[in-house]
Formats: sequence, structure tokens, C-alpha cells
Amino acid sequence: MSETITFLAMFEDFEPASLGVEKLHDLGLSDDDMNVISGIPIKGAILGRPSAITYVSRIAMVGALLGMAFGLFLIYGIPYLYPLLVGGQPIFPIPQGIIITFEMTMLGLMGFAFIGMFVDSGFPSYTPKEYTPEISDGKIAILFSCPESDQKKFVDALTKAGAESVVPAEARHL
Amino acid sequence: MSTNLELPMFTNNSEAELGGRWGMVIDKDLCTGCQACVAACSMENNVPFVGEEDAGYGRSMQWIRIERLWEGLDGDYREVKMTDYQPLMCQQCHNAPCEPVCPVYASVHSMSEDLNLQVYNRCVGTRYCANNCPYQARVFNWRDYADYRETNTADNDPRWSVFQNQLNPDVTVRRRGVMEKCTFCIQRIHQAENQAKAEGREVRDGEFTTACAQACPANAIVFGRIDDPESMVSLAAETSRGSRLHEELRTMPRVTYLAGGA
Amino acid sequence: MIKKFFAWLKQPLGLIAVGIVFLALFSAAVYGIYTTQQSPEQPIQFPHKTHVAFGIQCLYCHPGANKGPAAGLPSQTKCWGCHNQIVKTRDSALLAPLKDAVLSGQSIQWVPVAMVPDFVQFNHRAHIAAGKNCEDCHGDLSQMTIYENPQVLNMGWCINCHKQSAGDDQALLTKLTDCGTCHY
Amino acid sequence: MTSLAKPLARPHAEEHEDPREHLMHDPLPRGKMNEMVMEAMHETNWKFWVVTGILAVLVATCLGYAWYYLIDKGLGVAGVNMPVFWGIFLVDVVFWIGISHAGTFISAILRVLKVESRRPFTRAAELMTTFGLVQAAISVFMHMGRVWLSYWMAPIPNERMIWPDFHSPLMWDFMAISTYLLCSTMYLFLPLIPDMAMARDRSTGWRKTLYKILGLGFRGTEGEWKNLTTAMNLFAFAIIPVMFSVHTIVSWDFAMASRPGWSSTVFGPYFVIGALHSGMAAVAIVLFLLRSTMKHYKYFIRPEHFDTIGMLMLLVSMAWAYFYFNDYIVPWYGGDVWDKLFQEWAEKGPLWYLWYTMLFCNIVVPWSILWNKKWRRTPWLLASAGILINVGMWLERYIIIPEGLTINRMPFTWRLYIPGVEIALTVGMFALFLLLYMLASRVIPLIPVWEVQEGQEAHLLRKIGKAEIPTLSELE
Repeated sequence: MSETITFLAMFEDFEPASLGVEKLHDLGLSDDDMNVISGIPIKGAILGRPSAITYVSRIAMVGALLGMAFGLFLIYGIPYLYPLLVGGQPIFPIPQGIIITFEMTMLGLMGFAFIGMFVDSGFPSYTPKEYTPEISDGKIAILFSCPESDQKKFVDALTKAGAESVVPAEARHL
Repeated sequence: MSTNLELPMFTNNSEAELGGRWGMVIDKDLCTGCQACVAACSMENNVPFVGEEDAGYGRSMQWIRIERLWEGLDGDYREVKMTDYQPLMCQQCHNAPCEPVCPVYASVHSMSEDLNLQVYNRCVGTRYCANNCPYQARVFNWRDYADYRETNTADNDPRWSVFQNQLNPDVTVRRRGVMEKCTFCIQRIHQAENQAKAEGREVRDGEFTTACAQACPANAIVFGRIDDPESMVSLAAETSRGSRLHEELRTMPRVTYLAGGA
Repeated sequence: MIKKFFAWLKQPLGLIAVGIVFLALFSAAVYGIYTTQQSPEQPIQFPHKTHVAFGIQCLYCHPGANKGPAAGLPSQTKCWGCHNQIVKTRDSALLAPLKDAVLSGQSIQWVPVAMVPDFVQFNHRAHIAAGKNCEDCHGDLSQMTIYENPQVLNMGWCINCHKQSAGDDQALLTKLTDCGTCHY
Repeated sequence: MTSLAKPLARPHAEEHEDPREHLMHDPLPRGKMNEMVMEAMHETNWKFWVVTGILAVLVATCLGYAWYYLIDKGLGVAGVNMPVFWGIFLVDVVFWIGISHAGTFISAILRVLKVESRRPFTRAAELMTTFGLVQAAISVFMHMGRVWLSYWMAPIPNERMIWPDFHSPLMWDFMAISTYLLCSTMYLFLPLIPDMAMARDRSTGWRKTLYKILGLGFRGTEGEWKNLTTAMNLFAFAIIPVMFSVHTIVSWDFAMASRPGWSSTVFGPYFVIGALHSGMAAVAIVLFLLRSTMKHYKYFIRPEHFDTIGMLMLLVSMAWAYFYFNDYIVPWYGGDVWDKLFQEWAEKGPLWYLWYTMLFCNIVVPWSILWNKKWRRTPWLLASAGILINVGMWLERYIIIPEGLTINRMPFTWRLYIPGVEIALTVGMFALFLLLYMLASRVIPLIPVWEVQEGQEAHLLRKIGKAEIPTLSELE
């Protein structure tokens, strides 16, 4: 595997795409060596691929905890710094604390889910990538790399599986 | 910093400290509705004059107002009856509804004097406190009534020369957009306390009084320490004629109204 | 057009230009802030240092400090009362404005430096009574010519000192951190 | 017994409908849909610019200049006076927050419940949420006496060592609205990323630059999709309680005050439902406007969607009536003198007609129009009902706030409220909302194309198997 070449195979529909994935598996490509690019979210199972791993939920949970800590600081830490009496109400009110803590927890959860999505996907990145605008027209593309010596074998297999085109992928500005 | 143990930490102290510190008694039977207190208050506290038009639209900024209510307006004019004159100012509630609703601690309780405070420069003008005051005792600076900047000189505003010189230096001049209200003449309280402290004694009852009480020709308003059972105000409040406004709201006002005498 | 401009900005000369503009704006902002922190021009370059060196007490010229809210400035006749008797100062060019003011009856327009806003009710007497010395707030005037504030007189600074002065005395702390102590 | 042998369910007329009436059963190639959406975005004619110009002038004068005037002269130029400290400003705050609720309701709740007909208009509704919240925030700031100091409400360390007071319902409001504004903006942006990538692939010039930046370099790899859908799912579930909390807290601004007519425990859910009532109606108006003005949108927004919205409107109207009755009967029966006074003031006072108009618009109009499926599917009729409902809901807030403040426990201070510069500001705010929406409609693809295609694909997929499995929207 000294020299590898990256191909972009375009498919019209799920059926041939899943067949293509199967062929690539048969040719000895592991799931890590290929990626599916599509215009709509496709569950990995439909194409016979493992489900992608995401850390967004975990990051969001961390965010929720941080948000909660911040909320608790706001409602119980701030009055400690400068206690002021209002309307005979307690300095560290529990009912009001629930409201602020809730809001801040949710803000932390969602803010970190948003940031987590960026971090986990590597957004924003404006570097050249293997892509073709046809993908956002609904085509399904399989991006895979194979040894340069075997490239004909792979191209033939995918064309047989129903690929519209199998072309060497070039990184381009999106 | 060490935490103040006198503060209610997790629960309300609505039942605590029923006594209070400064208080007032207003005898409605003695009040003649002469408005001297209103004038005196405005002078003492730099309360601006809003003009005829604004006053007519409900923007007069009196910290104390004389309420008069009529009964029997639906019937014959001979049946129309007027109720007592009721001078009304901030009741300095112990559990003041105006305080907790302020988002920036502009309306805050003075723990040392047990008074409601309005910190003018902290006020951002949400006016929530005024809505939440069951006595409608708070007034708002709708315009720059007290705009004494260079641009607003005697040449273009005849009020300038008069008003500039009558301001009380001990009281802040408020600008537009802030809430204000009766302070029980806190500047006089501080002055008396400072004087007493300098002389190494307690403030004597009757040593000073608020501007309204001072101006009242009928002595209908009595001001003093209500935690001192021997003070004039405590003795006056003890009578059976006394009641407080909207006591059912548990705001614990510090002003007692006397009515129903002969 | 805009594209060309951005392209120009990206080349080294453009980057230098961006840097210069940024630095200029930044220094202008810093200078603007700096000027707000400077003591203003006074009609007379009053040397506090010299007066303190002669052993004149603060209260001699600012007698209001232990009596009431304002420490007060000495009247020009009070100044002239001494300076009139010293030959060196009677004819000094530096004191010409004082002399003119006394002779013409006009008052000298000192520019206030140590001042709090209108919504702060400050009282010198209470602070003197609490055992504070002038230099605790106003700095060491034996080293100063024209008065400058040794620190920004803001609320946090006031509150800090109030808290320290109260120490563990809860009643005093309540009194000293009460909003109504200064604001009414 | 023979009768039992007959099939119980008669074939319903609906079953013979052309399935192609449903967007989900009427698929177009993705490329075609992309083209349609892009074309609708590019399409501007002179009418568009005339309307934009008028709105821009309105915003500049009624909002920009009037606000400057208000700040310069103080609140005296508005109509607020001594007992009526809160005027139309607060009416607008509650109204706009109400409008903003429908966006989340539609896109989050319907997403969670997997209602398929939501797909084409989630974005339009989410955009309404964000812009509505912007309007609400502007109203809050206009209402403040010293708006230039509003940052004092933020918990920022400062030299005064004073912090905001979290005892205040306004602080809860501040935190809740900030949370909601931030989260709904993020929630608007998340499903927009693939569409931005789509727009990036087929645009040139400044649009290309804009979409390239906003597209973030999205390609649509498995990992990116997984992250995106996970985040969207999280948002859909998390933003629902936030949405409920926001309007509950807005209602607490009133319910926490010890005022007759305000201090009510049912205000929380009542305001939430009221918000949805006006919000749903606003969605109907927006959908009607989009359908009738944007090119190709008749394909995406169909009578079935108006049908969905109409049913929701009817449901929400009934719920609103239920809560209103709750809020009405308790003080009526309890007979507290001040509460009773407030009710009589609203019904028989000088502004009695507002009360009747409110009931007419909020109950009579939706109940008499929306029960009929054919009427529900008539876009202009639904939009008209929507406008009336919004009028009714605005009046409802007007009755609660300025009218409710007119009377209080001190009869000496009762005074009527006559709006001043607030009217211009309100007009300006409506203009700003429309202007923002119009401009956004030319920059943001208002139809989430990938979601529509996803739905269509999902419906196709179910037919690939041997038996045809009914999809969710068919089961409805």
C-alpha cells in the first residue's frame, strides 16, 4: 500500500450504493477507508455500514453540567459577594434558584451541543476537499482510497455495482 | 468577607422585625388638605414641577399626595360626600413588594434604617417597582424636568434661574428615566444621626422631623422612632383609631393612619 | 472593486497598512482614556508639597473636613493673608492670578479634582470621626504639587474600605454596606 | 347479525384522494427542487423593492427616529403615566414573544412527534422565532427609562461590586429570553448548514462568498450528518422546555406582582397557550404570504400544510378558551373586591369593546372557520383568520397590561392610558419584522430542501419492500 489513490464513485440511489459498499468490502477495504457523502442524512445501516460515532451528546452533557454550575453561581454565589436585602426575601432563594439554574443548564446544554457539532465535524473548514456539487443534487457518493496498482479492479467493481461514474477525486475549494 | 448573620439566608423573614425603626403617624381627622406637606416635600427633596399638561395626565411627581375620594357620585349632587383627606407617601414597608422585582437592586432595603431605598443612579427604568407598589407611591421621571445643563439656561427657560438655586444640596437631582419616591427624608435622618454621634448620644425624639411633618400646620403628621415605645409616634400609633393601609397584603407598612375620631 | 481591495490588503504592504491603522486606532483609544485620567489645568500651579513642608495642617486650609460634608477650599483672602506678608510671594509672577483675584474681588476658578457624582452623598466629617486621615484617601500630599487623585474614586474602592473598616462588627458592616448610607 | 358482517369502516372519501396532493408523495428530483428554491431566492421584481423601500422608510422613521426621540426626551413622549407604568411596549414584548413561540413549537414539537407535514415550513417558522425575539428584545429596551444602562442587568463583574438581582422576575426573563434567543438562533442555523452548502454549490458572486462562509465547509459525510442530526435531536428535545419556560416567565412578570387581575396562578400555562395561539396564526399568515409571493413555493407549501396549521390553530384556540375561562371563573366566583373590579372594568369600562373584540377574534373566528376541512385548506381564509386571531391576542395583552394597570388598590390614582409615540414604534416594529423577513427570504433558502427530500425518500423507501407500509402521515 505504498501509493494510494482516492476515488469518488457517484450513485443515483441507495440500492446500487449499498451494493457498491458491499463490493468494496469484498475487495478488502475496511469501513475506515471509505466514506459516504450524501445530500440527505443516510443511516449507516441502510448502506451496510456501521453507524458513525458522534461525541456531540457527551459534549452537550458536559455543557449542561457547566451551565448548571454557572446558574448555581449566579443565584447563590453572587449574593454571597454582596448580600442585599430585598422585600424580606431570603438572600439565597431556592425557588428562584430553580429557574435560573434551569435556564443556564439548558443554555449550557444547547450551546455546547452547537459547539460540539462544530468541533466534532471540524467546522468551519475552508480547505480544499474531495467533493462534487452533484452530491447536493441528491447523488450518493462513496469516497474511498485504494492502492494505485489495483485501481482498475475497484473501478470495474463499482461500475458493475451501478455507479454512474468513478473518477479520481480531486480536492477542490468548496 | 464574613457573611452577615442577620440576613435571612434561605427563608423569608416576613414575620421578623415587626417593630421597625422609623415610622410615621398621620391623623386624617386633623388633616385639612392644605397641601403644605406636598409643597414642603417638593422643596426639600428637589421634586421637579412637571407642568400643567403632564400633571393633568397623571405625571405629577409628588412624593406625598393628598388623596380625596368622593362617594355617591352616581346619585343626586346633594348626596355626594367626600371622604377624609388622606396624605399618602411611600409607606416604607418592611416586606416591600417593590424591592424584589427590581432587576438591578435599585430598589433595595436599607437594613440599618429599615427603610425602602431608591438608588437613583442604579435605576434603569423598568418601572416594575411602581407597578408592584400597592400604594402607588412611586413616581417616575418621565422627562428631564430637572435639566439644568448649560444648554438649558435662563435665556431659553425661565424656570432655570429659579429652580437652580432652590435645590437642596443634600438630595440628588434626578434625571429622566429613573424612579423615585419618598425617602422619609433620609438626608435629615443621616444629619441628625451624624450630629448625635458627634455629640456622643442617641437621636432624641423630636430632634428632627420630616419636611412634611415640619410643614403640617395641623400637626397631623408625626414622625419618629417606632422602636422606642416612649416616642411621640409610638404613643400616637397606639390609639384605637389606628390602622394601616392594605394590611391584608402583609407588606408591614411603617405609616399608621388615624381616623374615626370625633 | 472590493475584491481588488481585499486582494491588495492581503499582500505584505496591505498587511502593514492594516497594522498601522490598527495601531493608530488603538493608540488613539489609549490616549483618549489616558486623558480622562489626567488632572485638569488649574489657574494656579498650587504646590501642596511646599505648604505641607512648612508644617501647615490640612485642616488649616480645609477646615470643613471635620465639621461637615465638604472640606472646603480656602478663600483667596485667606491665601493672600499669608502670601501678602512674604515679600517673595507678594510679587511672584506665579501668584499673579491670586493677587489679581484678591484685588478685583473675582474668585479663582479652581477645578475640582477629588469629587464624587451628585448621586453620592459624601460626608467628610463621618470619615474623620471614624479615624480616617486625609492621606488615606487623598494620598501623600507632601509629595504632590497640584492635587491628583491617588486612585480612582469609584464605588468599589469605597465599599472595599467600608468592609475593611467594619471588620467583624456585623452592625457596623450592615450600616457601612447599606446603599442608603451614600445614595439618597 | 348479518349487519355485523359488513365492513365497519366505509371507504372514506379521503382515501380516494390523489396521493400526489401530499408533498411527501409527490417527489421531484433533488436537483430540480434545489433549482426551484434557488430561483425563488434570486427572484426579485420591482414590487419587492417597492415594498422593501416602504418598509425601510417605516423602520427608519417609526422605529429609528421615534426611538431616538423617545430616548432624547424621556418617556414623557410615550403615553405611559402614573398608574399605567407599562404601556404598549410591554404589550408588544408579550406579543412578539408569543409570535416567536410558534416557530419552536412547529419545528421542535412536530419534529419530535415526527409529523411529516412539518417538513417544508419548519425553517419559515424558525425564522419567525428568531425575528420575533429580536422584536421582543427591542420592545424591552424601548420600554426602559435608561436603556443605555441596560447592561447593568447582565452579570458582569464591575467596579461597583453590585450584581443584578436574581430575585426579580425581570432577571428571570432576561436570562430566559437570552437563552431562548441564543438557542433558537442556533437551532435555526443547524438545519440550515446543508442548505447553505447546497446554495454554495450553485451560486456565484457575493452569494458564493456568503454561503461559503455560512456553509462551514459542509460536505455531507457520514460523520457530519451524524453530528448534525444528533445536535438537532438534542435541540429539538431541549428547546421545548425552554420555550415553555420563556413564556411562563413572561407571564410571571405579571403573576408575581400583587395586582388585581395579575396575581393569578394559571397565568403560566395560559400565557403559553396564548403565545401558541398568536404564533400559529402568524405561521398561517407567513405561509400564505410565502406561497403567494415566492416563485415555485406552491409546490412546497400546499393546502395539506394549511390543513395541519388550521387544525393546530383550532386546537390551540380551544385550549386558550379553556385557560381563559379558568382565569375568569375563579375571580368571578371568589368575589374578591379588587379582582371583581378588574373584570368589570374590562367588560363594562370605557374600553368594553376591546374585551368583546378579543373574545370574538380569539374564539368565535377560529371556531367558526377552522372546523371545516375545505375552509382550512383555503390559504387566504386561514391567513385572514390568522390576522384576526393576532388582533385578538394583541388586544388580550392590551387588556391585561395597560387596562389592568389603569385600576389598582388606590382608587385616587386611577387614570386612563392614551398611547403616544408607542404607536409609531409598534408600527415600526412590525415593519422591521416584515423587512427582516423579506430580506432573509432572498438570502436564506426558506424551504429546508434536504429535509423535504429526506421525507420524500423515506416515503419511497417504505414502498421498496413487499408490502406497502403506511407511513406516519398516511396514518394520520
